Amino acid sequence: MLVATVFAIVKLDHLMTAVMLMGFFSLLSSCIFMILDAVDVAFTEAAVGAGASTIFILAALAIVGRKSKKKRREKTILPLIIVTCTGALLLYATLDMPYFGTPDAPVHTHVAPRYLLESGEEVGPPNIVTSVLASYRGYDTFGEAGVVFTAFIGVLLLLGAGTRKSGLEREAPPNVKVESMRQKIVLREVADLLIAPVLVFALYVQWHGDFGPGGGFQAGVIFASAIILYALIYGIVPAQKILPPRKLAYFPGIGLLLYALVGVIAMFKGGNFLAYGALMADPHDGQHYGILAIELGIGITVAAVMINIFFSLSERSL
Amino acid sequence: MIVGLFNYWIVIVLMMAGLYIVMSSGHLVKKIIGLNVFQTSVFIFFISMGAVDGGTAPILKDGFTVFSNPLPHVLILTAIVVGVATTALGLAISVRVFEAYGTVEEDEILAIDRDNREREISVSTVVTESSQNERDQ
Amino acid sequence: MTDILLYASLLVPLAGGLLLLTQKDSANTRDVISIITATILFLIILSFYPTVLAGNSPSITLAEPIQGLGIVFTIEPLGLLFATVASGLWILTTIYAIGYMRGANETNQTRFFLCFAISIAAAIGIAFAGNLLTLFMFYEMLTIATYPLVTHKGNEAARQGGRVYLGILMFTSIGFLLFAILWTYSLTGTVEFKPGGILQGHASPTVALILLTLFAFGTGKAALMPFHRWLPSAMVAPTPVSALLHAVAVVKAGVFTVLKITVYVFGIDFIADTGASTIILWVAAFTLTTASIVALTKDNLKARLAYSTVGQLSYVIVGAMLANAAGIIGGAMQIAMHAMGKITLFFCAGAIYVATKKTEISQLDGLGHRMPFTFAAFFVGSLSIIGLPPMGGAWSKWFLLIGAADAEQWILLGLLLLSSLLNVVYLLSIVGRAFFVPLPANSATALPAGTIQEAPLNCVVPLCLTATGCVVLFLFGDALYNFLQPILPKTEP
Amino acid sequence: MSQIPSQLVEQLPAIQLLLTLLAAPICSMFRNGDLSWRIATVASWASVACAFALLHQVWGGGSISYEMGGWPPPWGIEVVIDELTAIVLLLVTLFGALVMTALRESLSSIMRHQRQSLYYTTFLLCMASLIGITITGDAFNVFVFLEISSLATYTLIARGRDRRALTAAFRYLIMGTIGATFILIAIGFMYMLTGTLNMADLSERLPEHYDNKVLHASFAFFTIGIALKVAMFPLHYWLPNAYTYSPKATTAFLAATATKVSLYVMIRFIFDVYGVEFAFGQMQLGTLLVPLSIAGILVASLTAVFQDDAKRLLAWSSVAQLGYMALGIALLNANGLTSAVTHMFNHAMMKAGLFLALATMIYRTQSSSLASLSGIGRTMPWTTGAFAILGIGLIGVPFTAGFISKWYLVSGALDKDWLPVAVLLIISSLMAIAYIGKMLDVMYFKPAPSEFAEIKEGPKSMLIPCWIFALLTLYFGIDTRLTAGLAGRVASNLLGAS
Repeated sequence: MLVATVFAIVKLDHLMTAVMLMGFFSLLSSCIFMILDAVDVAFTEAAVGAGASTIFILAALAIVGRKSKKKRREKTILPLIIVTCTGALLLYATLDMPYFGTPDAPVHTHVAPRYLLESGEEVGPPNIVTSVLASYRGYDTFGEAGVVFTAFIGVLLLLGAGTRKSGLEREAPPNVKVESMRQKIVLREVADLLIAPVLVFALYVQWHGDFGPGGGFQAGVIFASAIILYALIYGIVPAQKILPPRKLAYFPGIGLLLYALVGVIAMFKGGNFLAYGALMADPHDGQHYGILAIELGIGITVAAVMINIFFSLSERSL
Repeated sequence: MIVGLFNYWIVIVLMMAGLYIVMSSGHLVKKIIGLNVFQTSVFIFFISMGAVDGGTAPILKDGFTVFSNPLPHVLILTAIVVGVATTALGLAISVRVFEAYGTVEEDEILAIDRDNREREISVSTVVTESSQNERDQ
Repeated sequence: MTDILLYASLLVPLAGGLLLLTQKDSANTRDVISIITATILFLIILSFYPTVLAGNSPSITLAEPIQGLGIVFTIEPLGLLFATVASGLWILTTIYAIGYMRGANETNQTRFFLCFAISIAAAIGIAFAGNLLTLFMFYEMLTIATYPLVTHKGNEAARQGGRVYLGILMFTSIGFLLFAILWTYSLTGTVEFKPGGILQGHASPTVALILLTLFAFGTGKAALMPFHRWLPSAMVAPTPVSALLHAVAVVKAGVFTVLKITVYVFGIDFIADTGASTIILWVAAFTLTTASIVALTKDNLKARLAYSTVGQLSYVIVGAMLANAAGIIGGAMQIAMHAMGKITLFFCAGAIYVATKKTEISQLDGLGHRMPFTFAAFFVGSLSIIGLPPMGGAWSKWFLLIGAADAEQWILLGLLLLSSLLNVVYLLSIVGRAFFVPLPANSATALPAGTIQEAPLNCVVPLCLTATGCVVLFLFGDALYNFLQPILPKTEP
Repeated sequence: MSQIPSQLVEQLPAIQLLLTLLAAPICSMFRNGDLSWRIATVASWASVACAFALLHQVWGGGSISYEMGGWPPPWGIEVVIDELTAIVLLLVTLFGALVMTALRESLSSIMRHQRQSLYYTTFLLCMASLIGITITGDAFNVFVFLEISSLATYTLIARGRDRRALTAAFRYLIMGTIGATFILIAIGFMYMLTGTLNMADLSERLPEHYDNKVLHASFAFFTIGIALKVAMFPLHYWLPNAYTYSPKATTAFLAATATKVSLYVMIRFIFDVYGVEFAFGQMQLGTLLVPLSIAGILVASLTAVFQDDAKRLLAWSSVAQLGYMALGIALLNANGLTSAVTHMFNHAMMKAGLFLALATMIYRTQSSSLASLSGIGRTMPWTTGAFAILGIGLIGVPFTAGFISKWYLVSGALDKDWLPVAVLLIISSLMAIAYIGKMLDVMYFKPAPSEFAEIKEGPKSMLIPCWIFALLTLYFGIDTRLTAGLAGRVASNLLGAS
């Protein structure tokens, strides 16, 4: 099914459908993640891949138009050769791979066992993914927050949400998508019903990351999607009235700083950077609160960034 | 062998399809879609690596002892976010490209640039501040 | 003490140059500084003589840019001779240049003297270089420092000349010289100058042949044909620069490099054994003959002198390539003798230009009576270049001929003699014109016969001094011979 | 050293990164560009000081390991600093800080204040991520920071004045992302075989898999991916446009650091993770790298000679110079590697200086075409003076840093008895004379176009960094303990590790 979807994308010239199919593809892969026991990843992929990415691309498409031109002939041959070579190389590699699902593959025997066996003791949260993400490899996650922040700054620098006066003050000119949706009462009702629970759900995901799947990233994206939904239905201008981009622009920085601050405090307390154990007298408590704090930092950053990017992209089409 | 590696093979097909879209498509946004597909397939590959037969999600609960490997999950969480960040930036750039050129087809852009260069050489004027600067003011 | 002086010898010209910059606005102070710097440098160089005569060769290491390879300075007779020539003539050139530049109203005089000072520093660096790396570094520094001098006038001709100048010198030095140095380094693991050479036992005759050829061609400053073009092109520069190029530093640095490489890298025994010098020997012989013939055809005075230089330089190369005692001594002496002679000639050419604005030989008719000192000096200089006693040039030519005879190169001997004959023709014909052909009657500047109209004193005095120098060198030929003896392997036990 | 609390010294690796990374969000919050600039400048110079302190600690050998989050490797992420790291750190911070100092003046004419502060933020992020890449000892962490730096770089480039900057940035984004994903695949394969991501741990565990096809594929993917990032010929396609259209002083920073850090990653992985024996013995990297890099050197140099835009010319020269470094690595002997590492530093310094000097000129002329730069030697003598020194350095004339690296490189080739390679290198140096000479010729001798006849010397805040670059070029041409001396030790370490 995945394969079919992808080939459809390859063939399709109508971008709108391609995007939809891409979203579908993401959704399918998140199901696969689910089957493969990667609940957190599935969650994120559904929210980010199927949700955020798709919406961004749609917003961009609203600006640049939806048709892709028929490809010329010479452009297909070289890519095909490269792709075939790369594919062959990959196939060659698979021949020596440990079979799928084998428990004694090196992946499962070297580093992972400590996470599985001792993270409950050392870090605390039952969700091992959270432990690894936030504590063992907290530095990676810090970098990841940095990536999001960088993308935000980049988009802001290039498109500049809220830096144009027009965003708030100008009357929204007739926009097909927004207009049509505003008139559809059913949609509106459903949306009204949805937005509040989604926001609440986002908060739940945020705090529940310790125990079940979820955490800052997912929560941030979900929170953002609620706002985006609102913006889609009521139009961007009212949404920006609630969350003025000028103010919103501070939040990614604040989130990142919050994350770093936790690490720095740990340093002042005599530990290494991001060594939450040093935060409090009891390393366990330290880990617990440290993880909570950084998850919050990530949540703030991600949510603010996603909303900002969406505003930036859709503002341009006004 | 076929069963053991089947999963990987599918992933490879997906990956290559994504890569093909990136390289063959002239439409900038479609390139980004391709990039997304390509990356997502790589994610599936990573996750496949971490799966264990009979395992369960790596959440500690009484009664479960076999978990899938959490490390790839963490890596892929990171990678997904990196992916969406790249997508966002790529879109921002293509929107700007559209505003500057009026098109997002690669060959049309190239043609416009070529025209410009020829004109530049013939008139040899100094490049004036671009439209972007005006926008900023 | 010697160490400090050695540092000083490099720093004095640089410091002097910087000092010049501060005195941009006051021409007099600036010129005085130039002269004082030059004199101090000369005295420092002279102070090395007792040490070297006593058989010592002090050495210092400045820095070590490449592991195991430092910037090393060593004083030995050959280098000291070159340094003496360069620094001594610098004083005279400075005095002359002040007169010339003011007389000709040149612009950017401060930059001119600054670059001049840097060039001298580079020349001293070359003279005292203790290994190939150091030598190469200062060699390039000299090229770059002289470039603004060559293009001093800043017009299209200067630019063209400068381009050829820089192009050829950089091309040969990086293309051949650097390559040869690196090759030597990888063959022997060292690039130090050692009496008796370092290549012995490391290179086969073929490799030695290629290497020596690379070295000789790589030293573009030695102006071996076909890489001599830069020298005539550089003639666009003001005359003091020509003097710098031809006598004081640049070409001398070139032949000095070849000589030094022959003696201290290859070792003359090694060259003699392997016959590595065959190609270059004949190229040099060809160059010296051809250049003399070309010189004959040139009407522009400076161009003729330039080709004369090309020819005379090849004498040095021939001396080096003969690879026997008399050849080396002759070559080394030729450096000093030619420097003294050629600088005289250039000073004269400049003086003529400043006084009468004439540049072509055919315009010189009868000027001998109007500028007696200048042309007398020109005559003396010519004799020295030709190699007639009682001028210094006689010694070097004499030793070179002996060297050729020793090596039993009879054809070469013939060529050397032929070339000397040509020298007679192309140099003395100028003097002859000036003294014996009457002034053209229609000359607009015609003045009553017997009126003396010399160039400014600043110009005339140095050229008289250098002319005298030519004679004095003849008297000291023996002393010079003894001084240079230590560089020969035969006296080494 | 003893006065400083030992705790601070221990935390230096983290501080190194945090200085710039934390300054970035702070900067983004100010709408006042000047204030942001001050913060950014202070942060970057503090970062330089930090880099020096780290260099001091590892000087003469030895390495520092810092456990992020307090978890021991391979479970946690380790930060490792040895001499090679320290020199690259110094390169990134020092040249970054210099460019940052000059950046304000350069930007003031083209951007509004608020935009400026965002721009500084991006710049800081780029610097921070490059530092992150350099110091990390974890393979996946490299990927994360590589992405930050890439995103920041795309943004920096896309802000160019010309609209072609946008297409250049987009092309770079596509190529860069493919490259990064390839690297990710390579890391995934390695992880699959060993179950670890820590570099030191990897290098211990990989040898037993040398015959494994997965490792072969991993190596191939890594090589292609990183070669894209390094812009190694023939994957250099994105570089000339990206450098040509990126705004003003930014090019100086990118040219100095981005590709160099990628090259550093390449050295790290090839020598320390995969191992020399595997990379060069089994995978025959040498047979691939040597002809490609030589072809790259020659083709790019030749292309540079025929450019009539100064920025584009220098960009092509960068491709050629990267070829020198790649060749140095491929020579696989002490001299070659020394040359690669030395040239990494030297070229970063010279190219950054050149681009900065060029930016100063463009500041006045608004164009980088050679025609509009003609005669600038007279109107802006100081800037052109610095440019000339740096250009001469790039050719590799003695008394400049360029000479040192070239000496080692040719020695390395001769050590292997590769006479033709040495000859080709010399030929490419001659091409360098041609293209640098061409620019200097125009700058000094062509008459200035009438509209630029009256332009003034560049602003001091740009001029001084230019001259610092120029003087450093001269300094490192004579005293090379910091560059070649250290690189020599690094080279023997890398080779010894095999």
